[in-house]
Amino acid sequence: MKLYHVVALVAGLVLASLLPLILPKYYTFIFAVTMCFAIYALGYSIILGRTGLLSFGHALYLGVAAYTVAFLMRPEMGAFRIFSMELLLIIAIGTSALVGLGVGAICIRYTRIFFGLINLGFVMLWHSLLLKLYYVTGGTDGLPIYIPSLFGVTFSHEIFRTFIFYYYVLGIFAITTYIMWRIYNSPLGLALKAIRENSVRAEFVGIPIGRYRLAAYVISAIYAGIGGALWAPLNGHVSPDVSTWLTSGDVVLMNILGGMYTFTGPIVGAFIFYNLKVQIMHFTTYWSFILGISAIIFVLLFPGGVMGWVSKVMPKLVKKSYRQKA
Amino acid sequence: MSEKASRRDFVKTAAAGIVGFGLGAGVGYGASQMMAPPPGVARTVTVTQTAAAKPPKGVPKEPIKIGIASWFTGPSTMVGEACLGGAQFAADEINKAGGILGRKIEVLKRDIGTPDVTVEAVRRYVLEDKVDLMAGDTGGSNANAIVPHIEQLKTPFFFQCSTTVKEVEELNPNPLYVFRTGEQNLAEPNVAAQIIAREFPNATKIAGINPDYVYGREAMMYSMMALNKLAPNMKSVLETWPALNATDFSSHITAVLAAKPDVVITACWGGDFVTLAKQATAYGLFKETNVVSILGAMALNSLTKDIVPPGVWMLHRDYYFMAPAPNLYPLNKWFVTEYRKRTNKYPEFDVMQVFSGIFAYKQAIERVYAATGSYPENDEICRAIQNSQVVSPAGHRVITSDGQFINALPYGKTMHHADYPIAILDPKTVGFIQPETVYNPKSLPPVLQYPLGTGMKYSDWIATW
Amino acid sequence: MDTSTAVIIILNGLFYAFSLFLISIGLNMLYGLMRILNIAHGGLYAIGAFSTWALMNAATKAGYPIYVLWLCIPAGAFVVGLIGFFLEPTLFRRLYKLREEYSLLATFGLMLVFDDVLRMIFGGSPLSANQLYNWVGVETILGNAYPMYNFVIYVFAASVALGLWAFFYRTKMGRILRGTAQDREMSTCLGVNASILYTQTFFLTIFIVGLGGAIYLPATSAYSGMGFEPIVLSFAVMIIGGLGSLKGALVAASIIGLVRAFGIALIPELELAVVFLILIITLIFRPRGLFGKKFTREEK
Amino acid sequence: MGIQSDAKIGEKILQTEGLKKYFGEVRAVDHVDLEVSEGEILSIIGPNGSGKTTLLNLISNMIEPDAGRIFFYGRDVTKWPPSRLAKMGLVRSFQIVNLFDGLSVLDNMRAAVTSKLGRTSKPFTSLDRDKEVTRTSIELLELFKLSDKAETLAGDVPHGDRKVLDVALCFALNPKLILLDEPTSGVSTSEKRPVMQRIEEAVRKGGVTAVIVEHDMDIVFGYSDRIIAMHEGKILAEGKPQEIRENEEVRKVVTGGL
Repeated sequence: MKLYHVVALVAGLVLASLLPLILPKYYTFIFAVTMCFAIYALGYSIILGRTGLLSFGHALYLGVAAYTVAFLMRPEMGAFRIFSMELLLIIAIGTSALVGLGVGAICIRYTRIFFGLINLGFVMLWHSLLLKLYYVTGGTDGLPIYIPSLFGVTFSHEIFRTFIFYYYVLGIFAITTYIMWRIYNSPLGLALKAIRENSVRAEFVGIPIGRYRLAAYVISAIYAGIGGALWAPLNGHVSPDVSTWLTSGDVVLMNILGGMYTFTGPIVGAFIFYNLKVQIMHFTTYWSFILGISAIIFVLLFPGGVMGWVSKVMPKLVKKSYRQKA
Repeated sequence: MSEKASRRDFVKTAAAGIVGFGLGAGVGYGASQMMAPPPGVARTVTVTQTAAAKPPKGVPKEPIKIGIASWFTGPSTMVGEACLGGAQFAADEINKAGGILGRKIEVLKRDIGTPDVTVEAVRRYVLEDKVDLMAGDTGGSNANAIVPHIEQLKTPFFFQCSTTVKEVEELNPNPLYVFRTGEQNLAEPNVAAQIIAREFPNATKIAGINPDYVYGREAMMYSMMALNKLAPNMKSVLETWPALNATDFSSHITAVLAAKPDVVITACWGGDFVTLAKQATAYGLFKETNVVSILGAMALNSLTKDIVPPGVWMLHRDYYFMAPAPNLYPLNKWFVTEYRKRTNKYPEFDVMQVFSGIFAYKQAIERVYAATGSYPENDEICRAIQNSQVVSPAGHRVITSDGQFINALPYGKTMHHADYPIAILDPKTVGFIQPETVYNPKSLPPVLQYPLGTGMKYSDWIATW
Repeated sequence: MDTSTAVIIILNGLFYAFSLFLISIGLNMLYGLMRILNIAHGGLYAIGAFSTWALMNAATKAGYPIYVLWLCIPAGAFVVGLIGFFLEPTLFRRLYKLREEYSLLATFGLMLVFDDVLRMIFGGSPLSANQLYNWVGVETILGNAYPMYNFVIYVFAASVALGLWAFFYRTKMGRILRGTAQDREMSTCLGVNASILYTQTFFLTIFIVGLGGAIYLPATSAYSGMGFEPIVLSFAVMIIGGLGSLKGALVAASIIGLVRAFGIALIPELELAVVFLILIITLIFRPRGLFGKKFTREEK
Repeated sequence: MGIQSDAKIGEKILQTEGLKKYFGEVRAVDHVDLEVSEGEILSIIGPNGSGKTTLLNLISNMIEPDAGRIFFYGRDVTKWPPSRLAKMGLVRSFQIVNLFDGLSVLDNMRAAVTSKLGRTSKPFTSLDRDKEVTRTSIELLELFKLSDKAETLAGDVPHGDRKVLDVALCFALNPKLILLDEPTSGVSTSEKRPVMQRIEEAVRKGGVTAVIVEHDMDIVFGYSDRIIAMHEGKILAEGKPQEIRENEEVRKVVTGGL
């Protein structure tokens, strides 16, 4: 990590921790939610931006984690009800990792469109299960999510949503971001890039592409899980439509918008995407129109995404690697 | 029409309504309520006088914000538009009359979708837009999701017809901020059962085509539960569950036809009912058997003659634009005419419900202000709405202590009439199911409670029939 | 269940299947030729339905005779073609060069745009124009009433299938298309002008899907968001049937349609889930689909 | 096969048994029995479509054979995935340059080196801090005269250098046996010899065995210890450069009037 990275990081953290004091309550809440999606998007970028696999079903892991949390909080759990956020987080990570391992093991045998569509298949299967298993999942109702305790302390719903949980999420966001940074700059990170650039050659220089793709997949699943587990109590409710192929499209858009070949891209993308959504939905119901237009514009004009476009070195690299190899 | 005229009309028709509804709507409840003056109207008049003068003191200057949370995208958009239409209509009328204690009303709309999206929409209304009240038809799933949050956010929400048995009995048994201007979803299956029992005494085989989510499933479940009591000889032979917003019902229809039922119950609504009805006509469902539509009426303005044949039994929740009969109940006549002027549509029950909900809100504020002389907080307003009454185009409404607007439920058999582009209910068949046979007694004011036992689960209550 | 019902159920299954076939065959060709998974296909299907509704509505208001309404169907498809006429040079031609993720995303965006634009124009309420549906009328088949209009659709879909078969196996362009679907380099080997080929295929596919939307309108209804479910199921069809396989698309569509129809009749509980189960199982045991070709190392 | 034969194979670094690959009617490789002994430079020549490249593809398991087996140091590696072969020391270069175009030349090299050192699976250690990897990569780039382009993207460097890099990647894996598919094709005539010299140097120094498919006969006769001439998927002739040069058949079908 170079000096300006450190400076930027510290400055960012300080600014972020000041936000709740200056922002109106609602926006503290919004930013907390945004960070959850940022974690989700960052995790997704390792499978899309790094390994070059487009999954159209990662909302599956968001849903798995969110429902895990909801399920553990159900009154039906009786004595086993869990309200400790830390514990919930760990269990949610566990479940999403397990599901990721199982589903991933099947999915990584494919690339390109097939990879995207088999993921789509899984997320839709999960979705229709959520709808059908009414007594476990609450069907279309979904499940309510109660206020968890943070390090054993329970807060009122207002303090929780519009103040304290923001810092909790911020902390986890910082940690997960740092971990991902390490991964990106590790030999594994390079190997994954190599696989993205040329899987055949990667295999011929001795990189077992299958195992590494699976690794990347599971990592992304875990990040999605963390995002989902944090988002659930913020929103206070979870319903089957967290996990559809359409919601899976959102995270792809976040990555493209921000720039999927840059590290900060997905995070920036998540911030732009979600806040744009919140603002636009404020004055028009034609949100998906604007979303669609911007998707097209970005694909055609800024394939590098915001960050790819902003940074000086990247655009070349990005331009190189998004073109279809003849 | 000019401001003055409209105001006078509204007052006159409303006043006339009190006489009218007795004959026309015939909502059955105690004479005590009959005697009570129609507060809505009385207040309208007083405001009319004060409106011109300076606004009363202690009243905030800024307008009252009403947030409509319903579908403005997707196949159910018509529902959101109906709710918005009703709110806009009420707002315009009230603003013309000088607003609520001089506060003008401003209507916001926000799209909802799935439960979690809806929760967010509601929270945003309160936290960011600082709305004073919310209203909207959200569907059962969303209602179940947001009800706890509404109580947390301490802002009144007027549901139209979205409140499931689960919500009433488990999620929010003692609501303060939640109001149900329409009846609880549990009422309709019950009504359907009563209609079937009454109109098809000889039927034995019942089938269902219901949307595959909590509402559809509850609808079928409680219909059969009630039927088992009213007509034990009737059995459910086949229950099909098309997905919500399905486009192709042919397989479901065929399956049902194969079961040769005497009566088919369907709770499909909105666009679903339109598609279903069209395909049902083609597959001869309406010819082969009798259809009872629990919620098809929601798509009122889409039910053209080529889609809905004569002879389909339809429930209209708590309001049908021809019942209470406009000629007998001028308020309704005025309501329908005005609404058609505004939108060129016939008012669906959602329109009427939002409309009357807002008037109940207005009236509560004015009553508290008149009593205390200070502008009421949300909780005071809500308490004032509970156990009050309001005059609505559908007749006189009693509001229970748990925020339920008590209605008689109109139903009838469709017919085609030259004057109407849509299939209407045959006046000769229109009837009302009385509240005391519809609601969970717990939600009825004492005079209507039957049996007198309270705190009884709906299913238990049916079991007592 | 008795045979007569079974027959009706099979017919219904096909009714549903053909709509998927008409969409997925276009997806299949586009992907086979230019490696674009055109999600916006669902939107084009919707546009076909809506524009046909608008035309029929106008025609009925103007009191034109019934055969004019029949003309509305190809006219509706023509509108879709017109839209393609503007989109192909402005958007799709640029996508050919991009990687799949990007083209996929662009078409996804386009799908969202289509859906909202339709809502802006036609509003949210479902629109139905069933003059033709009623005109064709109802006959009894083995004692059950059945809408004859469905047979119009069967005939139409069958003729499309036949036409495409002739096109694929009897014309040069068709052979090239099949070839390229199997092996991208082939088109260049045969020294065909790719861009012209692309444009022609593009129009062919969107015209088919437009016709699909148009011809199904009288039997169903047009409403905002109608494009999403069929497009997802068409993905399933495309994968199950195998890329670049006409037969595959037809068979897979029929499987899904029939499984669904019988599922509803026999086990009403399961409906959508089964489709995706079939998709996943197919991909696990036969990645290339029923009639697709084997992957090369590059594709793995 | 019996024990003795196993032992016999041991002396050979690579051996194929009845290797066969048909593409429809085309007999690309038709029951080829090939033996490569340690430390030699073996060239495979033949007209286009004689199955040279297919043979390499089969040995490196780029494609699966219809029949036949491949032994590497006496072990049956017919079904081994390329990554495992690479770890074992059987590596190849590609006729059509095959690089990580989006990565810098250095990163191309580092990818190979980390893989060689078995460190690619390390998720948290910093690659830049790994001195060994960087040093080795730089050294290799210097050996192949690419160090000045280390920072540019592999996709942007001139074709000659790309070809060299392609070969260099193989040496980064310090292989036992290296299969070079037309290492000098597309390299400017002036560059050809330097490239081959680097390869020969590497082979002689590092005790590597090389199997080279090449069209340029000067190169072939200049650098090979042994030559195999292929025709229609079969081995036509085999021997020292001199013998091959004088072989009538070969002259007819392969080298032309040389």
